[in-house]
Amino acid sequence: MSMLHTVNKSPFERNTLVSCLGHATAGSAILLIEDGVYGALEGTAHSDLLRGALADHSVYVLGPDLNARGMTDDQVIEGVSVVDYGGFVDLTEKHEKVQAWL
Amino acid sequence: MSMLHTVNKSPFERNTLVSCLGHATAGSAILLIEDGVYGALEGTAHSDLLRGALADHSVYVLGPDLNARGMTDDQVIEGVSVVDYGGFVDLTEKHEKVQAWL
Amino acid sequence: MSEPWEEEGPGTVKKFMYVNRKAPYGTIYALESLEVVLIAAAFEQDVSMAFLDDGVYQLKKGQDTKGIGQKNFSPTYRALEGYDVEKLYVEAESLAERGLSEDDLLVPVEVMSREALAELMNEQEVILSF
Amino acid sequence: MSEPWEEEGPGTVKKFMYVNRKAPYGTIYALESLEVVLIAAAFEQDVSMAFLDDGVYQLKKGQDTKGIGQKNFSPTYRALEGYDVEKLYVEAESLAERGLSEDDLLVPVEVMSREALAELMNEQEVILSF
Amino acid sequence: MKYGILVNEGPYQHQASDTAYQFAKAVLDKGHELYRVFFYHDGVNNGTRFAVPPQDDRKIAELWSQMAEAHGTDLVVCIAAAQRRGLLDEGEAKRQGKDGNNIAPGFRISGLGQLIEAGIQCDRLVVFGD
Amino acid sequence: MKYGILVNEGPYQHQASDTAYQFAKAVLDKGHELYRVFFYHDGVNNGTRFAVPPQDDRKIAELWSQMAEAHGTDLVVCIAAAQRRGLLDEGEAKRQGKDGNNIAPGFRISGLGQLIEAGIQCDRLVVFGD
Repeated sequence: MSMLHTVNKSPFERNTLVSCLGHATAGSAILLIEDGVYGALEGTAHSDLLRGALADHSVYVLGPDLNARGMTDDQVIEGVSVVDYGGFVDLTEKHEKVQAWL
Repeated sequence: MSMLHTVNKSPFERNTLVSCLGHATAGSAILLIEDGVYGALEGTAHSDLLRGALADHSVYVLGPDLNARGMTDDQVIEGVSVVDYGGFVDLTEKHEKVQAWL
Repeated sequence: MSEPWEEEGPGTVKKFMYVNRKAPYGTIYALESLEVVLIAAAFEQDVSMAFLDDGVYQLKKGQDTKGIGQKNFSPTYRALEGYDVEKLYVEAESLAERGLSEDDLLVPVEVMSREALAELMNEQEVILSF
Repeated sequence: MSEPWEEEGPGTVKKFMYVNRKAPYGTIYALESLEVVLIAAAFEQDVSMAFLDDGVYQLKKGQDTKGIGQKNFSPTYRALEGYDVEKLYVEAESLAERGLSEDDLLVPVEVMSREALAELMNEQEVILSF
Repeated sequence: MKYGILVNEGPYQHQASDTAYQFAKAVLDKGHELYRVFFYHDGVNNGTRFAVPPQDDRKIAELWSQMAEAHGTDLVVCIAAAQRRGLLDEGEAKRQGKDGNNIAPGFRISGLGQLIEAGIQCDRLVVFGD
Repeated sequence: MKYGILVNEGPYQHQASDTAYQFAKAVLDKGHELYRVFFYHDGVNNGTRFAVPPQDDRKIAELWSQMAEAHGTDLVVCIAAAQRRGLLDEGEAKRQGKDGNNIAPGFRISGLGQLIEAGIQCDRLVVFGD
């Protein structure tokens, strides 16, 4: 069974992204939402963290949250897919369960 | 002028203790309250962080918060002083201003 | 002996996991999560609780909340067994980082590695986090 | 030219610093902090705003909130000058960690080192954090 | 597919209820069934009809109420969490001897069992919080 | 010495208002003057008289009300934050066309200027939040 993990906090502020990545089994998907989208950006002190996760996980970022924060799709780490709320729903449909890392 | 810094979050969960220590100038005081008290404990992965701060700062921890969480005074890093709410007030009196690291 | 609801076939009994990652008292999540688990017990589901990150602090022995004016709800963890909530999983790495061992905990639990806990999470059908 | 309140002696004009450490939109602190600053301007105090840690994201250019259903309040930072709030300090280390530079910010600011900002905080009389 | 949603935070302070609302809308737009939205912890504060947000801001409680009106969405506020935080309907106000109530149209107050039931009945339960 | 206190979070969800209350009590016990407690952000929810916490839990709004009654403590709820979150007094309810109000005794609703004024007038302003 495959899992979708959501992370909604900045990796600069909290340990949730690190904790999520430490517990996400290979093949599970990760979606960054709200302040979690900062974790998807290229060129930050935490970019390597997420880049490393791309080997074992499909990683997504919520576009509306990205744009709200003044970031565009081309600032996202290569290999991370941008989705909208409909895409978020599709991801929850595709994966049997969702774990929110709050 | 000397400053009292308060930190109310666990160093395992958030970056506030690190940020506080990065900005507290020599001679300022640091008081750990609420979930911040975990940062004052001996034998954790973050103990060295606070131990290092003792050279330049007086560090205090709120006893009632410590006890609520099942910790006793003797589990606190050597050099950290335990205070009660009255002691908290005294610290704010002694230092000209208070900065809460929220 | 199997209980009647276990024979009602798939869909009736689901694997519920309550994930506890937050320290007690600083926020209400630990207490209100426990309130959910107590109610959930009546629904005869396959319930487990996971304690990781600062959530392991919820189970620390010797909590004394008189000084902060809040109620000490930690004895409730001991009452869980009476509600047939018996699967309490605690992450070994989270304990170690905090200098805690199984002896520091107020209830019997199963300590397991991060890897094993991750696998267990993967087997759940409903994961509730607060 | 000195303003009349500056001659009323000590105690009348205090150094107020508003410390912004949180990202916008995920929580309301950035917006409601700005609302305090706008009101504070009428009190003719010595006001400054510090942006550090995720607070630097508040000043990121190009915010477009249509997709999340919230109001884009970032233009308000540009209005601060009209309220005589002109001291906006941004921490260089916080920008660098986030791969940002002064060009990414929507208002003119003074970028300074963590050390210099720490000294500046030390000189304040009232520090408000949200 | 049948969806349940859990909202752990109040409106405005955290983005959780905004995201939950946008997600709920997308669930409905895609033709899925939205079985229930359960409001727990400070999430109960989404259900107040007393809020008067600024003209140019979104009206979160009203948005939920409109969803309930348009789609028959079941918006359930946890009774225990609501009692702690002061959200009342007419029946609760009477029982508790309070002189008024503040629940918004389309919301109802009920027990935590409604959350567990959503977990059992729904294909997916999605949690939004801090 | 003259103290001001700022409370940024609502009751129960975060410990902030508990700590602020204990601190305020200690300020009074030591014979200092408590000039004002200002409730901002979700802090406004401390001022509801509709809350009915469990029998064995502390009654946070009542504790504040009792402090105001016993010591004349000025408990000020920010009007803008209160409007967003649904805390009303009689005058506000009338102005906004709402059919009731929920403010607890001893609290009053006023503007953010009251916070700035506390910063100017007090020797110390202490902030409690998340």
